[in-house]
Amino acid sequence: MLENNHEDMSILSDDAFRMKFRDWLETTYPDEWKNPVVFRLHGAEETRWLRMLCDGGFRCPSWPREYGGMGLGLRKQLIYHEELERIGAARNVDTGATLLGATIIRHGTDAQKQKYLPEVLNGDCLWCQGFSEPNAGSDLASLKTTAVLDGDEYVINGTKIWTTMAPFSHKIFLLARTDMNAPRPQQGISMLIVDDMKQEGMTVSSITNLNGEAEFAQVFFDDVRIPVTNVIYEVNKGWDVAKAMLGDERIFIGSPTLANQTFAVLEELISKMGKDTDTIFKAEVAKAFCDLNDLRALFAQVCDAAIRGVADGKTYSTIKMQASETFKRISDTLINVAQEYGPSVGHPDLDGFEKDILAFFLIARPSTIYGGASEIQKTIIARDIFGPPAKR
Amino acid sequence: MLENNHEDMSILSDDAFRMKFRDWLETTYPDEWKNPVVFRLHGAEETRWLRMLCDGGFRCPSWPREYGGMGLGLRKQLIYHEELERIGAARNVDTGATLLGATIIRHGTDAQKQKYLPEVLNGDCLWCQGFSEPNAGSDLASLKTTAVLDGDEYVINGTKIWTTMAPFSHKIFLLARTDMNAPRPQQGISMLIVDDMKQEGMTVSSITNLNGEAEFAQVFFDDVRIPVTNVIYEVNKGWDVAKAMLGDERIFIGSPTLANQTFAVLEELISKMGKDTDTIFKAEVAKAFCDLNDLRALFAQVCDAAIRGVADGKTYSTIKMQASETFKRISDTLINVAQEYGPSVGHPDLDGFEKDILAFFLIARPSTIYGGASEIQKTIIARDIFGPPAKR
Amino acid sequence: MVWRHDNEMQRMLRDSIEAHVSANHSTDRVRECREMRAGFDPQEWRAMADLGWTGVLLSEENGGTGLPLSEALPLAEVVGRNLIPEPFVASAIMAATVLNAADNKVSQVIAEPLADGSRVITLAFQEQTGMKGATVPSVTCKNGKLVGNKLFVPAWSDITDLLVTCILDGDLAIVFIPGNAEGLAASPAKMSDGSLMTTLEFSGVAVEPENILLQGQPALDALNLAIANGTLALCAQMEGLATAAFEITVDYMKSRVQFNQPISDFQANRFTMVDLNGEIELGGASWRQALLNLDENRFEAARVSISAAKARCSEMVLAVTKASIQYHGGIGFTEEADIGLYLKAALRLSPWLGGAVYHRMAAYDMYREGQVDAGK
Amino acid sequence: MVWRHDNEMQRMLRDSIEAHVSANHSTDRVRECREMRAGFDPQEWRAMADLGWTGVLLSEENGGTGLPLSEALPLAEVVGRNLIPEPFVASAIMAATVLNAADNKVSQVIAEPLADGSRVITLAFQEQTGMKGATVPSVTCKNGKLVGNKLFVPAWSDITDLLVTCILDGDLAIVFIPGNAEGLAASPAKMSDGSLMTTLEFSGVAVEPENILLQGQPALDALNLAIANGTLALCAQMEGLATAAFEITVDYMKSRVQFNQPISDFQANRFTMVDLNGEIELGGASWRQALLNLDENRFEAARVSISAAKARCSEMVLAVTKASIQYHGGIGFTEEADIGLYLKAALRLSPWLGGAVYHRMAAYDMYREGQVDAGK
Repeated sequence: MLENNHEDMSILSDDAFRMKFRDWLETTYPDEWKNPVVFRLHGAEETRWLRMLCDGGFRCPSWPREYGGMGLGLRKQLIYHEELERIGAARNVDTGATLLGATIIRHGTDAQKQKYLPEVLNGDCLWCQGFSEPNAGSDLASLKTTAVLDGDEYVINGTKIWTTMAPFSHKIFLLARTDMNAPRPQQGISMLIVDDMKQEGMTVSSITNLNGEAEFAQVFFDDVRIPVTNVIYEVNKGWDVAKAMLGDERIFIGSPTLANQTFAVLEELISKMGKDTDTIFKAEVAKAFCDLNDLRALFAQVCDAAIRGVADGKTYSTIKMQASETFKRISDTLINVAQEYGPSVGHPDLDGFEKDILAFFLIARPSTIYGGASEIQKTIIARDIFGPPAKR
Repeated sequence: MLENNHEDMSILSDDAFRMKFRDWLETTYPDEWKNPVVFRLHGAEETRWLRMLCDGGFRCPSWPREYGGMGLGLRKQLIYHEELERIGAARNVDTGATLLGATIIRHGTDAQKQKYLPEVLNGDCLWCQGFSEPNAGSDLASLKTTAVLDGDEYVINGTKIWTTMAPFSHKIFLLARTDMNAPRPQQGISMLIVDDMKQEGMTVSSITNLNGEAEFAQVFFDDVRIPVTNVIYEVNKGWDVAKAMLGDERIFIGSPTLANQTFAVLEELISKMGKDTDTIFKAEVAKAFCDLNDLRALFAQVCDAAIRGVADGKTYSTIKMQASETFKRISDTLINVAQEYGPSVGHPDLDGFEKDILAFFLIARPSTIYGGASEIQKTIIARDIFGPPAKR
Repeated sequence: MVWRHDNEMQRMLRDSIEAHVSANHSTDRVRECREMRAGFDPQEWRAMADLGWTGVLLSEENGGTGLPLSEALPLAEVVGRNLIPEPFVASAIMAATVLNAADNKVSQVIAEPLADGSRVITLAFQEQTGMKGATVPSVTCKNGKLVGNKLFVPAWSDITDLLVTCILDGDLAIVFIPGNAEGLAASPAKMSDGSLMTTLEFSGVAVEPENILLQGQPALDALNLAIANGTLALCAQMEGLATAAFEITVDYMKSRVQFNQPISDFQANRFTMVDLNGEIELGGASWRQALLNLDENRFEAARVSISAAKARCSEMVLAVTKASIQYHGGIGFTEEADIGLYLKAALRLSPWLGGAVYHRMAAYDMYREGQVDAGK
Repeated sequence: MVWRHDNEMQRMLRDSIEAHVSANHSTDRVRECREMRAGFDPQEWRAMADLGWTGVLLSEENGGTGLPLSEALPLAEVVGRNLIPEPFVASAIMAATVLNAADNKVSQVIAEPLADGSRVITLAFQEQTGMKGATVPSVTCKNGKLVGNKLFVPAWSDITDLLVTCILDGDLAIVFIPGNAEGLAASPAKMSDGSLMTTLEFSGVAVEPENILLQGQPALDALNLAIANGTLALCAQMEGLATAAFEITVDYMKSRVQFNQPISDFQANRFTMVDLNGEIELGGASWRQALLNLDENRFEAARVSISAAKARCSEMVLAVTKASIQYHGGIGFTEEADIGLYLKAALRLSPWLGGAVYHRMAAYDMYREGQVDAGK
């Protein structure tokens, strides 16, 4: 029932696969979503796109074919992402495939696989992830949401925040405390599924971000009841499951895609402003160019290492931090080079230039906060370099 | 006997004083010491210079006239330093006047004043300061040198390091632990005088620095005996005395003099290299120029505050840190702009350019280490901003 | 910044302002103003006028109090600190400086509604990005008709009138143009802080002879002084803004607990904030030194140090507000958090009257020109 | 850097080198060499030759092993890591690249003493500061006489011979000149690492016809390739140097106790070192990518990425060694501490073959030229 009936592309040569996906994208990818000023697909748009991928046989590149995925190795997954970037595809979060699906495949029961994977594959069901809480951001283990067993149900109370795409999602998986007496904060946490974002006790309160978008939300759980079968893996082992989510694919958060896009806009801007021959501004762009060049080199080499299976936590932390810091820096350069045009809402009043540079700048801000803030990445890397600091 | 018999210059107008000192310097200051490639006067040179000042009535600007000083307020002291900078005077450390003398005046006995002040005034006696130890650098309070009472003598054992000008000094004052059982490390420390750097048990071992100079030394104390009358202020109160040394005059360590000199060399260099019209290098110099401009502005305003008596510890720390970091940054720029000429020993092989830029660069290195490392200054400022961090 | 202090007049002014601001202003009002067409509230402009803000620099003949710039700058600091959206610097500093220089019957007629807050006056002089004082305008006034475009004009609104630089008989001139003049087309663009930056197109706007306020060297001097005063006031405004953002962030960091300690206890965070504090101190020192040079008529030095100050303050205000967002974590990226208002205001102020990259080079170029001149 | 790995050949080479180095090399030797006239030890040069270092790139006809550049670069890393003062990059990489391109009887005669370590060959091509590949030399070869000056020539010594770029019959040429040639005056200047950087003055030095190694396009190609190879090898050397300085500093920080804890426990120190580690990673990634471009004959991309790599590595090696001094505290400023040797070597290597400011702009300029070309 789950099996992928499309061609097995894992056996193609890398180049053949690349050309196949490229051809498909070039004939299929909607023009209106190319080189997006809107950064991410939401809701119905995302569903439409996932279904297109599914119909084309290009859905869920990392999932095994037996679960309906493409069964691609990391190298082909990278090619897949490169081609999406090449066509200028809009990003979509796809939490259902990359996080929930991968976890269910690894840790889920057969029933969970049967129930959840098909609707992720065809795009019918969009998921969001409930990890962060108002007082548990970088320090995730201090989360306070509880799930108390009552018969064959868990009753969830608490709140999650920064839940990306929550306003557009059908289901949520979350971490909640199921053992309040565990000796360490990482213990006694379970990973749970709520099957309906609209079920009784659930409230989703949109949060508007600095760029005026309402992509994330605070989610409130007020005596929300779920069956015990909605625990992923074992009770009180949610922390381990969450850590295991950070597989090879976390490399994609270190991808230079956003930095690439921002640099392309920077080049267009400086040219439209007629400043591309002004040495002093060109020097700023040259710095951004070299930053990007080196980030891309590092990413390519870390990918090689990941494919060889030798990338370690320090390496992933390094590339994540470098990618987000570089994205941020290049967006800073964009604003600096734009001078008086920088703060324009929408786009600057410059003939033939329609990029929203302010949005690039604003959207870059949280890139060093989400997905493990730069401070957290540095802590991880420092531990690798020096060992842990002494307890005092 | 100590009274200054020269004209009382504290009652002159600021401008009159400035012109008086300027005239004296212009007729008196030795050409061979101007705009020094050698940075500081040592030993006999220093004695010669101090005696010249003394004979001219320009010795010890901050000391009260009753002790033979000039009795100048801070504003005139600043003018005094500005004029020295203007003529391109070589620096001299003058520990005897600025640290030992000021301390003796504040805390010394009459006998100590009679004994030590005159020979500092006329330059006969050069002093060095023994605070740092090999394992007590930024963490001065952890010092281990001991002084044990034996009859009416203290017996000193231990070692001091980074003792500036020790190889050229006649006497040393130092901090040593006189109470080994004090509850806090800051307690049980006394400030002591050793009257002869060559006396029995004393060993001075020169340390050559990265620039090839031997200005500082490690000093070893092996059963060095001193009379109990050589304690400054009270026994076990050395920490308080040392802290009190950091009076208004500590503002001079935040002076932009070294940054100024380095910038002048930078401008000469870029012009000699014919790069002063090359925008990309000029941009580096422009950055250094603005850094210096702002440092000078800050220094001037902090001096005003100090004169008004409202400069606090945070302000002194800020100006010290900014001055040393700016000096260092401008010396970095010097090396960058010099390109292939940067690493030349002595001076680059450039027609008519005789500045030792490598020495500027190397000498700038420890400016963020000595006199309270930048890390220490930041800790002080952070405490002012946030309060102390919680004890864990 | 205990170690800096106001003089008597500055302290009086600051106290009166702060009393008014704490009673009448809030970040709620900042948000409301962002939604208004002009990005500020004409009512509040009039209230500020009643307190003497709009006439602070205007000479007594022009209906103002004629205070020197140094006394007026605490106002700019308060404007920055509280994100006050009314166009204080553009109108009460820059336009007022020109009006003072004009010093004739017409300037009094123009100045009066500025002093009483019924109108906003703004100076339209810029025609390209970046700037280093007065440049030769391409806008011309021929046969009594104004033709050409101005860019980046601030403070555009229904109650705004204009002072426009142009070439008249081969000379620089500054002319008065009512905001509703025939032949004037305005294309306002909304900025991150809700204010407008406007492109003005003059296609044969009639210039009455009595509306030619200044011409030749006096016009050039007035324009240069207006830019100098405006740049310094903008620096003061940015220092105020950065200081407030810094304080808000310090408070947040002391309250935000992660890993069982306030994030203000983490040394790396502390040191970064110390560095930013140093930038604020340098920015504050830099514009004050420039002000002193201007006050004491050291014009060459003033030009250099104003550019240096603008470079530092422009960079500093962005550095502080960007770090403030980072230290606020996710909260900092929400529309709801006040700290974002500071970032968006900083984005608007930082490049206005020339950004850091530009002014740093300009400062050094002018310094070198001065040296070369002196060396002749 | 566990996640990077050598191929078989690289590992073999690296192991053999490291065995030799740990047996024969030390910072004591580095100090001794600094006092020597040439800044390196001809004896050791010969020993390195015996191990195949000097001939690593030289073709088999030229008496070498003819390994590709990628296989030779672990050597450059080890040279950097251990501060080996012998002129590996200048001679065994750059001069060897030219000799391989020449590929004729004379080149074999010249290459042989390089391969056996009895002579050092160096390429004299630079005539000004900063560089972006080959430039038209002002040195000329007319009627068999070489006239003009070369600047910043590395590896000068009693056993050094020269490959000199010049204009011959309107074309670029590379000619061989023995170090003891008549009419050749050398003005060597001592550098911070003890090495020499030499100005050469050719006043009518005789050029035998058979010593004209390359002329026209082949000369230009060889020169460009020599500079490209040399720049990449220099990057590898700087990465090695920075990595060693970083590790020494990490060890010191773990052992140095202040305020009752090792200074490696202070978060601000940790984070700064993490940033520097990131710079090393970026530098390492950048030159490896450039090498890949060169290996795969993507010359346009290679030119760009070599400049980017040189910019990053030049800046990185200084940043790392400067911070290393700071974290060593007073010790770091003593002549006695080894860490100073790393700083002084970094000072020498960073600007050689063009510094960061220069190469960053060059990278972007070349990228844009390529884009414009592609756009035609």
